[in-house]
Amino acid sequence: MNLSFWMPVAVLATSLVTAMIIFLLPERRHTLRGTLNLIAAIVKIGLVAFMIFGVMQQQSFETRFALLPGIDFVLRADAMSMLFAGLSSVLWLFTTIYAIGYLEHAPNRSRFFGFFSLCVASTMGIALAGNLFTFLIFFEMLTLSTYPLVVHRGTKASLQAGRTYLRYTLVGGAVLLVGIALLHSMVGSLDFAETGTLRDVPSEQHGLLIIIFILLITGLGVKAALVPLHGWLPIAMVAPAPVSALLHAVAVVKAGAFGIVRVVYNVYGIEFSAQLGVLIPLAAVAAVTILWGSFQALRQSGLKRRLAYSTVSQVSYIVLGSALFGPLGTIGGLVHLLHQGIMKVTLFFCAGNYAETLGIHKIKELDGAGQRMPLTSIAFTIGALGMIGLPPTAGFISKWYLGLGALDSGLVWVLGVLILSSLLNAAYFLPILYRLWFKPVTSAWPDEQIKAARFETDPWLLFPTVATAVFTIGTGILAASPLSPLSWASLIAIREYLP
Amino acid sequence: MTTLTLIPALLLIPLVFAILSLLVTRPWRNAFALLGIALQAVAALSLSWVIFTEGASSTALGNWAVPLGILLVADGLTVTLLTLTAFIAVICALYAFFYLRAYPREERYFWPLFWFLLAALNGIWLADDLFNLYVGLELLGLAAVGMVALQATQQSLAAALRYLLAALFGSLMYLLGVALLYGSYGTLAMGQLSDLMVGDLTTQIALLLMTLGLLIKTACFPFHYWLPPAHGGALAPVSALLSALVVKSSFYILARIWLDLGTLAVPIGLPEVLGLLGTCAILYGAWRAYTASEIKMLVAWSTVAQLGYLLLLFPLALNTTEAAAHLAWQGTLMHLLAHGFAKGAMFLAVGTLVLAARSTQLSDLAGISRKLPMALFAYGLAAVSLMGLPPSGGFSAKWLLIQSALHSGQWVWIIVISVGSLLSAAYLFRVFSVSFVEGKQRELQPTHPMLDVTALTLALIAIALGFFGMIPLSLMELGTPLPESPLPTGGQP
Amino acid sequence: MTTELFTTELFATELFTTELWFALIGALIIGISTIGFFGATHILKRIMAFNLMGSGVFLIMVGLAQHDRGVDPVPQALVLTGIVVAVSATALALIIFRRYIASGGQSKLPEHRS
Amino acid sequence: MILLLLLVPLILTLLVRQSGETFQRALLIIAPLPALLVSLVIGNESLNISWLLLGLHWELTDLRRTLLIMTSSLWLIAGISTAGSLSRFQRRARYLRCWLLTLSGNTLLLIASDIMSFYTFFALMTFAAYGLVIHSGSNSALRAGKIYLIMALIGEAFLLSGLILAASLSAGGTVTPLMTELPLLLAEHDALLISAFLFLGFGVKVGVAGIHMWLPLAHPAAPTAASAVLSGAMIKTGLFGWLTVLPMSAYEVLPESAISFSQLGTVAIGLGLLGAFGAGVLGVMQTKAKTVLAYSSVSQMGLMTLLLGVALLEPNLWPSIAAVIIFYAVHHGFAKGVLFLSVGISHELGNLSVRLLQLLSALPAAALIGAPFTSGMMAKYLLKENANEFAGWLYTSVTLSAIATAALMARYLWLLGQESNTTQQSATSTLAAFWAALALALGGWLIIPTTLDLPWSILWEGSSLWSGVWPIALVALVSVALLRRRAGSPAE
Repeated sequence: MNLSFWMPVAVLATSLVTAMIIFLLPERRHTLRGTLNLIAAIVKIGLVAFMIFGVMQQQSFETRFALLPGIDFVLRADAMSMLFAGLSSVLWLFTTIYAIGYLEHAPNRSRFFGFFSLCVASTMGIALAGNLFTFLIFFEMLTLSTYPLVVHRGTKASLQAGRTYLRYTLVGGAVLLVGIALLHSMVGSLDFAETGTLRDVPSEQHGLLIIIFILLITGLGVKAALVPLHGWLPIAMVAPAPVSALLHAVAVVKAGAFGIVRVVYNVYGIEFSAQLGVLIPLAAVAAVTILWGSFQALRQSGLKRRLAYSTVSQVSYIVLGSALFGPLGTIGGLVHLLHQGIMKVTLFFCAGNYAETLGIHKIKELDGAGQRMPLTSIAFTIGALGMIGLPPTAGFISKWYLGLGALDSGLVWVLGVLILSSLLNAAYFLPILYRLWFKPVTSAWPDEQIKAARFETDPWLLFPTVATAVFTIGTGILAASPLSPLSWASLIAIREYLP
Repeated sequence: MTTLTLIPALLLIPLVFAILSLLVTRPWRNAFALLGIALQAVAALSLSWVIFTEGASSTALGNWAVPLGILLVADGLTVTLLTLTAFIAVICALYAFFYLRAYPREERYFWPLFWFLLAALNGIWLADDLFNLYVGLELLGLAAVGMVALQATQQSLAAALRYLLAALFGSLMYLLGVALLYGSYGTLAMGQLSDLMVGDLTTQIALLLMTLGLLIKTACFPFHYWLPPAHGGALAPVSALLSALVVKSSFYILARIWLDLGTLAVPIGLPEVLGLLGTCAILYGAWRAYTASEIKMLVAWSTVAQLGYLLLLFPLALNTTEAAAHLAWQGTLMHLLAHGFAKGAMFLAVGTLVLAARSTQLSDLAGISRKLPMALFAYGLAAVSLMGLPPSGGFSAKWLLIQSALHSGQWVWIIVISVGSLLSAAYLFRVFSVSFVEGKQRELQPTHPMLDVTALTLALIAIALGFFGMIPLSLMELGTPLPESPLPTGGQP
Repeated sequence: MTTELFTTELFATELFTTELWFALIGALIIGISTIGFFGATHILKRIMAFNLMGSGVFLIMVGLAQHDRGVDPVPQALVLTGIVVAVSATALALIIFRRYIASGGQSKLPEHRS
Repeated sequence: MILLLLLVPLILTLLVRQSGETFQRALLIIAPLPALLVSLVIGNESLNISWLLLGLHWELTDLRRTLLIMTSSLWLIAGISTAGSLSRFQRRARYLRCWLLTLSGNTLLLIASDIMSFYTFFALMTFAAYGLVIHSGSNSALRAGKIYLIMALIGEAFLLSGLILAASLSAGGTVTPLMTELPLLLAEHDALLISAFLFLGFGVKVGVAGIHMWLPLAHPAAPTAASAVLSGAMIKTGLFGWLTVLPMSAYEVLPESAISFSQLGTVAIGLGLLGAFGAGVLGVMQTKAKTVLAYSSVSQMGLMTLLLGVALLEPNLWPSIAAVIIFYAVHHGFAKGVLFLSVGISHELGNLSVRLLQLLSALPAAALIGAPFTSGMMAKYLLKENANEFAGWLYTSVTLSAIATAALMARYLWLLGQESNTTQQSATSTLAAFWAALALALGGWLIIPTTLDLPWSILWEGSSLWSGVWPIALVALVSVALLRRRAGSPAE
């Protein structure tokens, strides 16, 4: 039981143990709960960093034990899992800090932070899962641990949102389970392999493989908010800001997209999926989602709902990237997995700041907010420019590689979709920036809770927002440096293709 | 302590304690019961350890020969079920210590009935001949009816009567089947019967009658009417024991009859009919649970629904390939275990909630997640296993059943299982959405923390089954009825 | 003399052996009592129907089991146990019924009440 | 590493504070200095940092230097003039931040030669300029800003798709090519569609006919100093984009590829002509001096598009045309800068008489038309020389365009008189900026280093003198006739 066995378990344990302890903590022990959360997050970043460093040195970390006859529970740290694990652990630290600040006087925080840590554990599990079965286990655990967060406020609307959320995700989970069961009965072991495992399936079973592919993608598509299955995402906006930041930027939506990436690359293998001809329809679905999401975002008047629909469209970039046959498309998809996370977290933090400090929920109430809350508005501007895909933010890098990948794989219309969606993003983000910076303050703030003392709002809320904004710019500017997510994604992409 | 002494000990301990606990006066009762539980647990675990190391063994009581004497067999399957019973009994007893403080009058008669129930269960698991099973069933039935009628309120007495009449009718049908079998084969020992059994008309009739009787006692779909009031109305530890163990024993006998003895005599269409009954149970139970307004009735109807899954064993295991049958058998056993632990945990957790809120109405439980987080967390974990969501034992069971359905190419059961788990999610999450409601608060009575701890331990075992499913499955392999029985290799590839 | 001749010959042909008669009569009793058990709504009637059905089953058990191997002790033992169980079950049913009436319930189960 | 100095204005934007007018004035003046110093002092320098953006590569070549000198000096002059009238601005901090961001975008753009940094600064300049356009906050300014932004976005979309398509042509696409390598790529793959995208992408910024609508709206809406820079310097970035990206520069290597770009060439010539003359006609009918100037910019840029078309069609003409375009751009920049500033001063005449202002601004106007002894004459001569080599009718059309410009200038001068009001006193620094701009416009072209060997002889050659004078004489006659008729009828 050397280090390589216990390291993945340790990463999971940091949040599982914290969750258990926090559940037991009485409500009034705020400081202890906060410090416990922060320590857990920092320890997790340390462990993940150590593993990333290890993976660079081709060291293998794997936990494997038999779960059922013929089924193993596998946690493995390969390059792809470290990409997602890295993103989650870093963004988690910021979301935790933000949540501590956000829920300053809110009731039942023990329950909130307990499920919050459970969510981390399941996201880490999804990242580290070594085969489809373990992935499914943590995928469903994620649903269960995010439901209480969605209904945390206990109002009628949040309960309705929770019910819709469950209806979508549980049905998705059932479809996924049937898909995986079919695949297991056909192929046996479901371990992820660098270039996919299904190449040597006899050709007469390819029809069934396509059906299984559709089942898997539908199951995962619910969480990845592909168009017909995204209904839960805008409704779940009723949850508190750290939860919507968590749901839409780091955990749930990313889990779905990451799952699709895993299925396409590590189960089917990109060459085999291209041979099966499933990539083009997948790209089509992703393209439809991108455009549809952007159109819907245009029509929203609520700030968070507009961000939600923007997430629906942005996540499909990742799916689009994985559907483009060629290393460039892969790099684009993978790197967007990170970039979208960072940018979307920034935007949601800003939305949360506006709501918490000035009580702004509607876009038209944002007039002149740039004056009153300059730092948050600058962060929002950086995030928005990132979403539009303007350099030097990280968004440009992923759009650049997705464009190149589209041309490399011969789907020129995909470039058209990318450009059109950038224009649409501009169409629904620039008016907000216009209101922030160029409009004078018309009426009093709807509900100004936090007065502008030394900082424009509570430092707990401000620091993560600014930090993630700096991250967005940083990953953009330092894109070509060896440590950047771009180089890590290219490292993965090269391995995904047959030599 | 060889198996020779251990196996009868498992029967003797509960019987002795049953009688003595009647005599013990009030202050000593808890200590005495604790001693009994400890002994019982030690005996069960040591037997399972012995079986695990040395393999299956059996002892003849008073070593009389089989046709007349009673043979007690302890193979892998029996030991797994014994350990299940021991675990649940120990935890329900611990729960009962603190729960019955609020019910002094019931406490006096709870313990003797508890021990009789335990004796009957151990008797059924260990028995290897049909008539001994009949005796076990009867003892179990009477003890269970006694427990249901403990509170002596009008509803509980009506429920007890209804349960008793149904149980008696069922056992008589079973006895009739036994009589016919004895008439045509001259022996009742399972081992000999399975070799002699031939598929003629009388055997089929006998087996059908026994199936009818056992279906009534397992409260399967058309005959489920007595279960919800009985399990819903009873005290929390009682309903936990009933739902987790009692209904399972008659199913266990049904499974052994068909898979062990009557594999040759399976009339065409029976497995499919049983499968259909199971599906109807899942759907009807889920619908009634979804519309139940009382939380205990919701959980009781959930038992009716979950029992439907057990019936899926027959279409998956009879006249299908070897691999499919084996997977189905493993799946069913895993479901038996997981449902036992999860339903036990859920009834205990719900019992705490009802005790604290002083009302069984679901709407009165608004916002309890703030006051009773641990009880709700236990309920949550149990719900996860019942819904068959990973990482729980329920999920492994669902996975095995789906695999077996895939191997035997019967698609319909996959759909049934998936839809069933979604429906169970629908009604189980009702409690959650109520518990998260902020706003009006009923003031809650303080409850003993041990109530939560026991419920949580059972729930955690149900979840742990998901991770350590291999242990019971490998334990079960030792001398299971299935592998060596000559399965017809007909049916789909 | 003629009567038992009459009875034995007529009924002693291969077709109607004594065991078959026991089985037939037993089956008849079970049939009647099942109808009674489910037809009746009064609980007392249902308990008595159960007793009748029990004796029918015991009749079959004794009748069928008289194998040509001569006297067979096993069915005797089974029937004895069966009778003991039936008696104790009826006792329990009656007590619960009495408590049920005492606690205000009518003589019918709630769902049978019109 | 010196080139990093150009990042100074970007850093200065962070220092802008709400209060401290003097500090803000200082910022306005200091900001363009580093760019000016670098362009004047530093030789051909290049800077590449592999780990920044997607491999940062900046370089300063002769072509870029001349444009950088013109741009930074124009920004300096505009900065001085804004500093003068700063006290009358509301929301000074926001205006100043937009000013500095546009300035840094404009200057850094000229030295950036890797795709990502070029696109970054191009986008930065475009979006920051929006702040300048809508600064006055009036409805017409907001409407102008909206149209400006929408057309800019469409331009950016074309540009981005063009760049991605071009970059994908390079081997395997894993290594992102430099801007300067694109022409070769385009030429090798005969990528007509991609060049068309790039042409349109930069065309929006240049104000090519058909996609110029934002220009006559945005320039007048902005404060005068800002519109001077908008018209003078920022339009030229479009030209610069064309010169670096379009495949003409690869013709020496692959002359035969010119055929595939001939359609684009003809379209460019057509648009150029349409722009030159159409803008002239529309410009004359305008009622505001700054709109007339905007239309004159559109018409001048029409000429540039014309020249570009010629370069696309004739491979061997390219080296001279490139230099001519740059020279013409510089000449137009300075002249247009002065004219805009004079409009600014006309609103705050104070003791300066209207007639004197009209006379003074007539000089750069004449330069624009191509009057003798001015940069205009030299620029026009070079332009006609190239046009003549291509086709006879082109030569005549270019000369005719001089009339259009002259008409516009006359209209402008007349409007200048109308709009002048003598109530306010313009600050000394705005006047100083005007004089400096005037000096630059008239003499600047002599000192600015260009790769061309200017044919000094034409200055006193009869035919070129006459070709410079007759358009002015003709328009002067027409406008005098018009004035007398207007003075005669009492409708005034």
